[in-house]
Amino acid sequence: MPDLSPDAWTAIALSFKVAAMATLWGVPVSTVLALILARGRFPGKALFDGIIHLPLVLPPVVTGYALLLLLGRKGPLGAFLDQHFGIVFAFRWTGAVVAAVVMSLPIIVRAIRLSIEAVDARLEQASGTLGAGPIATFFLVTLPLSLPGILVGATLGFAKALGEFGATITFVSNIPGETRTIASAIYTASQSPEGDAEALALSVIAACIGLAALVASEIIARWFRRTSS
Amino acid sequence: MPDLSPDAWTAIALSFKVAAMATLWGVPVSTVLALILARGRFPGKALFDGIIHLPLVLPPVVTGYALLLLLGRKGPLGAFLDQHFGIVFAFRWTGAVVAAVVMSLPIIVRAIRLSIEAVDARLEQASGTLGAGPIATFFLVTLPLSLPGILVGATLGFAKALGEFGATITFVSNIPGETRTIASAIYTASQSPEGDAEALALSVIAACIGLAALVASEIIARWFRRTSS
Amino acid sequence: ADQIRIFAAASVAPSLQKIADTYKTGKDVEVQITPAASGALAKQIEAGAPADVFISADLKWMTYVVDKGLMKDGSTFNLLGNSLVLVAAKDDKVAVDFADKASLPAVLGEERLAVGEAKSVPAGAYAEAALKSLGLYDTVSPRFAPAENVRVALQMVARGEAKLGIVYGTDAAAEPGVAVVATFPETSHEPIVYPIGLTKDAGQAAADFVAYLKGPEADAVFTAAGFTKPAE
Amino acid sequence: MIDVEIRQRLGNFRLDIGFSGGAGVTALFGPSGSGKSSVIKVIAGLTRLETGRIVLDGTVLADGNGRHTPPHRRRIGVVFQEARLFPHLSVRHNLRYGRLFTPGGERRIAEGPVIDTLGIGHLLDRHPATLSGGEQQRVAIGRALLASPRLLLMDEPLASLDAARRLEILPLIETLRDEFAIPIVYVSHAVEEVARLAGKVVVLEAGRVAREGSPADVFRVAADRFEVVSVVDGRLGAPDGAFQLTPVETPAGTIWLNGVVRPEGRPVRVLVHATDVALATRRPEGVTIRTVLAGTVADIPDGQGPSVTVDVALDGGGRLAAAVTRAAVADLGLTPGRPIFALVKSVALDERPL
Amino acid sequence: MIDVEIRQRLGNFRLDIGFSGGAGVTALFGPSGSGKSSVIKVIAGLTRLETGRIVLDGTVLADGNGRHTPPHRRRIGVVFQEARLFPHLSVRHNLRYGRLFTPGGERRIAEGPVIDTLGIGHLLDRHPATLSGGEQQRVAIGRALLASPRLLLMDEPLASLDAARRLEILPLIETLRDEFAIPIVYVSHAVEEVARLAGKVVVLEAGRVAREGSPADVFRVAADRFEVVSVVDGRLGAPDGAFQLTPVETPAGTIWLNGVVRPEGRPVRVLVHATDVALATRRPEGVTIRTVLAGTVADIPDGQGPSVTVDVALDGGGRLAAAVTRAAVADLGLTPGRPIFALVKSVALDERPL
Ligand SMILES: Nc1ncnc2c1ncn2[C@@H]1O[C@H](COP(=O)(O)OP(=O)(O)OP(=O)(O)O)[C@@H](O)[C@H]1O
Ligand SMILES: Nc1ncnc2c1ncn2[C@@H]1O[C@H](COP(=O)(O)OP(=O)(O)OP(=O)(O)O)[C@@H](O)[C@H]1O
Ligand code: MOO
Ligand SMILES: [Mg+2]
Ligand SMILES: [Mg+2]
Repeated sequence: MPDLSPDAWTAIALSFKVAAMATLWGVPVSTVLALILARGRFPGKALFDGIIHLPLVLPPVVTGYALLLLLGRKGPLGAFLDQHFGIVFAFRWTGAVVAAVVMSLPIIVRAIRLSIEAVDARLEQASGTLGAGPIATFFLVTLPLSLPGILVGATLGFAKALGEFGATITFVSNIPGETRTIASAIYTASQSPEGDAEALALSVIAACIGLAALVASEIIARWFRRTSS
Repeated sequence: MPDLSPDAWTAIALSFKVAAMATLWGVPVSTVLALILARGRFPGKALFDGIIHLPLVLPPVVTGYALLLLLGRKGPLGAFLDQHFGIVFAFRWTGAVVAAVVMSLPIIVRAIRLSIEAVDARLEQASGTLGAGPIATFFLVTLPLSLPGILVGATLGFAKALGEFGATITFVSNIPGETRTIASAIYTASQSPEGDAEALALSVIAACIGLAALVASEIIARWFRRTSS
Repeated sequence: ADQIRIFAAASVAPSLQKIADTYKTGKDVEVQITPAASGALAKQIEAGAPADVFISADLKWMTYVVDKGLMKDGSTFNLLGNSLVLVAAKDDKVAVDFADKASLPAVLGEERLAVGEAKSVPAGAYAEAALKSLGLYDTVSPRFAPAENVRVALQMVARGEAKLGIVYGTDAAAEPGVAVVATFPETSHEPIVYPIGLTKDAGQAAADFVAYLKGPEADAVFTAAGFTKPAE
Repeated sequence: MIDVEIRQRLGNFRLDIGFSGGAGVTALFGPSGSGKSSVIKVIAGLTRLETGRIVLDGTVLADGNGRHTPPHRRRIGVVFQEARLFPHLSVRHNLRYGRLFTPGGERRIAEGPVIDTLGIGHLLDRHPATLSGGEQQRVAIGRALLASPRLLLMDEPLASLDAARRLEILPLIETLRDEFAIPIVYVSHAVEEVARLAGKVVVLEAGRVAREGSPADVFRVAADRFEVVSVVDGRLGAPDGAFQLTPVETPAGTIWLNGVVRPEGRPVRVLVHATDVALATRRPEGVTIRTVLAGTVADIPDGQGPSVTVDVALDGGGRLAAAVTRAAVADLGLTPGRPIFALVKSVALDERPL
Repeated sequence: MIDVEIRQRLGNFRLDIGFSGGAGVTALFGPSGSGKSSVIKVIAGLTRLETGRIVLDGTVLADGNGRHTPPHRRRIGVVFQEARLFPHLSVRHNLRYGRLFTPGGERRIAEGPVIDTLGIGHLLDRHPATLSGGEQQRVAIGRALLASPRLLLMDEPLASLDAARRLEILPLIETLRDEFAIPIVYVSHAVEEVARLAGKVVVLEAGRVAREGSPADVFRVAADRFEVVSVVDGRLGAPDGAFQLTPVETPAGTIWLNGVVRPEGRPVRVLVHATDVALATRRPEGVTIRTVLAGTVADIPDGQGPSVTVDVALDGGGRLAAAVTRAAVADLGLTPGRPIFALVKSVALDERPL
């Protein structure tokens, strides 16, 4: 292990927490959105789909600004959440989670939607004839059979949350211990020539965490494939 | 249409070109990588998979910096390509394409891989018994049946190429007419107090292009689903 | 413990951190430095960010927050100055004379000139102004390679991707891979200043720290990093 | 009671069908592509009805005007032509799937006997992907049954099974029909199965009902002589324990069933393939054929082919079809009205009467 | 010539099988789950052989030691138990798929006749998803044939088809076997199909070869009396045009075939179900049964059940199995060595001889 500053370790721990939470929130939300997009038919669906994809199309900084304007303490939604639920995202690590979720949403939603659409509709029909309603069928048939996509979505979401920088630093800034993730720490370190080593070390650590997540997801996927064949 | 500077129009046109080329290159490359990852068994596969995912895990600037070190004119690969093939990426729009491809690779590869893994292996077996070798089977069975994933990959790749900023500006700079894409233009505009209007206008345009790409992909997907059922 | 929350332009942050580390010892205060682009910090302060002190890398973002009424009246002043220099890779023995209008284009040739992106990187804006006043802008701007931050511009030069670069004196001093080829005349651009100010949230601890930044201990650190005294 | 009336387009194919089925088994019979599976799908609610109506026990499940009870509210079990097992669930969980959604009081069918009869007890922990074709089909049958449906739709459920296995499963279907009183719509290409199980046969051709009626009526006029089957009513006599035969007494004579069937006195139906019947002008002797029924020739249809299906009116009522060559008709000088003996190879009869 | 030797584990199931098939059809017969499809997969190269060897026409395709010709180099056509059509291709392109990879000189089987016989001409522009079960199966048969394989593996190809359709397709398989000389390994549960097509039958039980031999030998001892079939050799006589019958002359007597079959003098095999044979102690008269063969009782196995399969040695050679009741055996006092007449309902014979 390279000799990292305590600050850097804090950033690693924070990144881990943010990425884990972003995955935990991002996956269920994305699953619901993917289901709506895969199966729903309603006016404005294309627009809805487009909005989900926006964070991919726009530079992250813009998404970060949009979040700051909307969810900042003075933003319309931010003020509402603060007053009625006491939820504050601005300049908190929870805001970094929100940024990561929003940024990874298009990727996760697409992966899960792809898997949902690949589920053989005839199995869902069979479920119906056995008395299962749409919701039961979703949880007992569609969802388990979409597991490959959900797993891919989770992996991509986790990885993206580790690497997300532009939207995060713009939305919740780069406050040590609160919102300075690995990505922001790399940026901070790279501001001075003496920081190059630390930036490299942090990059390597981020890569290792990402690789570990990837390997874990492959193991789960293999295990899943084995039990179902 | 908002009253945009000619520079902005140039950036839009360039972004379009870069995104189109990135999709055109990214999709086949990703398809090959996805196939290798889905079907191949070789030592170091996890590492290989991990490297493809790196651009997601690392902040974009780091990826851009790595590209600069590797593919810059003085970089080992960049120098080689320059000397033997006369291919130069540094400060060229082609470099922006490379940055976009590299950044979107993990997303596209995962989408396509998901679809390839969802192809019923029994159909590939049937193809074999009809005399088709692995390559013919891939092109005649696996690939067409993976079309949903390829389409999703192409859409995500195109969208990501529109929004990619950090790696691009770091690798190939932000030269008007050559490497200044919409994303760079939006970013730069947003960094000056007077630039908000232009940033917003450009964002809207980027969003519209993204939405159009999305709608186009949905139409293709629907058409494809119809012919195969 | 009192907490002093400083939103600082990224380029100032490393020196600031060193000063804060010294300042803290023996005192019951915490100094929290949040580095980012000046523009992002300004908008975050506007959005209610937890900041006591704002150090901007240029005047316009300080003006922005002052105009929005976010700063304590009369608390802002220019803390630091900087010089603008032309750099080349360390081993690249070149010489440029700004007095000779043909000199810079000749040295540059078909190569690239790394600069900060004028709109987003203050060093880029100064470079643009300086070249204009020297009458060189129209000839060399087509060869610009605008970078998103000065560190990247420096790397482009150090790695030989760009022949020359225009950066701050502080950056040139810190990067061993480059050497200063020429320094832009102070008259060729607006004075380079780093304004500092206290936000409306700031307490006495923050004010004390800002006062300390003007003192000799801080000055030693800033000078070592290559910062100059600000023009008034 | 199920009332079916379907007018529907599927691409170029038009379905225009109406029939009703009572308690017991209603068989859908017809060549490949005649629309049998399509009818099943409409009844189950998997295809939306365009025009017509589906009425089950007096409840309208679908009409052409927007009424459409979703499949999961119909409680209609389906055994699909392809097994359609859930690949992510073990055989056990596939079998128990329907139970989850069956109200407690309606769970009438017990797991043990069904699993035993289907011979799938050793497969419970396996996943569908590793099962053989016939094993999958058997699990699919079990899955549908264990949901205790109000109506059961079976689309060629026994097609991929061997004869022995089929003979084991048929009684299970009979049990559902008789003991549990579940009405069944049964698609099959096998005349024996249909004749044995069904109270009513609906023959489809190119999306329309070509013929409809009791198996006896429908199969007496089947185009293919192998499909002609007669049904003879009788009453069980006292079994002959030594030789393991059981007599069925009919006014026209005794039919001998293979095996011991009880109880004595029970009314039964006996299936006779026309191709298993020979005709004789006098009572034969010294022949292994034990079942001889007396009657008169009722009808000899004209025809061109080598064989002809002679319609015999049995003494005391009932009809029996006999497939014989036209050459033999000429040889024996058979004409309507002539008394005749029908020889039935008893060993070709089925052991389990309806 | 195909030589098969397979020792393989599939989960708990053990396959330990050896057989060889010559020209013509080799039938794999056996109950559900006995390993038929698994054997097909190993021969096709879709499952890697663990131990044993697969030799086709003298070429070793696989042995347990790493030799494994990949499926696409084997040129072995497969009709799978499930149709496995390519969902993204029209029926036409499914059918033509194999042609792409068949060397020009090897494209021996013409499209037109195959499409006509299978009755799929009207489906060519459709996609598989909209086809009925039987339609899919027919397209799958066509797809495999049109690749002009060196060996054809068929896994219950006719299971989901109606009797009429089946009778139309069987001659196509016979043509492949006879005119194109393609050896075929044929899995089926239908005794008639197997008996009619196969030169050799391999009966599998629980992963092992239980019996093996000609259909005549194998089915003479089948466990289920409905599966017992005898094969009698003879020579075609002059057809009786008026009654559309054709005599087959055998030393033991004349067998009458339904329909006109030519040319006169051709040697043929006739299939006789044991359940279609009755025995008489004297030549019967006044009966519609026209085929009477003379012989002696060769063997009467002991048994417990109601019926018994009596082995009759036909005069002039050949064997014939007759399923009769034990009661009738006692009544007529049948004992080995006793001369006997076998009555065969000619109408139950198949029109198309082997
Ligand atoms: N979407 C469709 N477009 C065109 N034709 C269709 C469509 N769906 C079904 N058909 C046709 O309708 C006919 C009836 O199909 P169905 O599956 O009901 O037949 P089936 O009687 O079950 O036949 P099988 O015994 O072969 O399973 C078939 O000829 C089929 O090709
Ligand atoms: N991977 C596996 N794990 C465990 N058992 C297996 C596996 N694959 C096959 N089997 C078992 O091997 C046996 C033979 O299967 P196979 O598909 O060859 O049967 P089959 O003779 O074709 O039967 P059917 O007539 O029902 O299609 C079955 O009992 C099946 O459950
Ligand atoms: O914008 Mo990304 O592809 O989620 O790094
Ligand atoms: Mg069907
Ligand atoms: Mg099988």
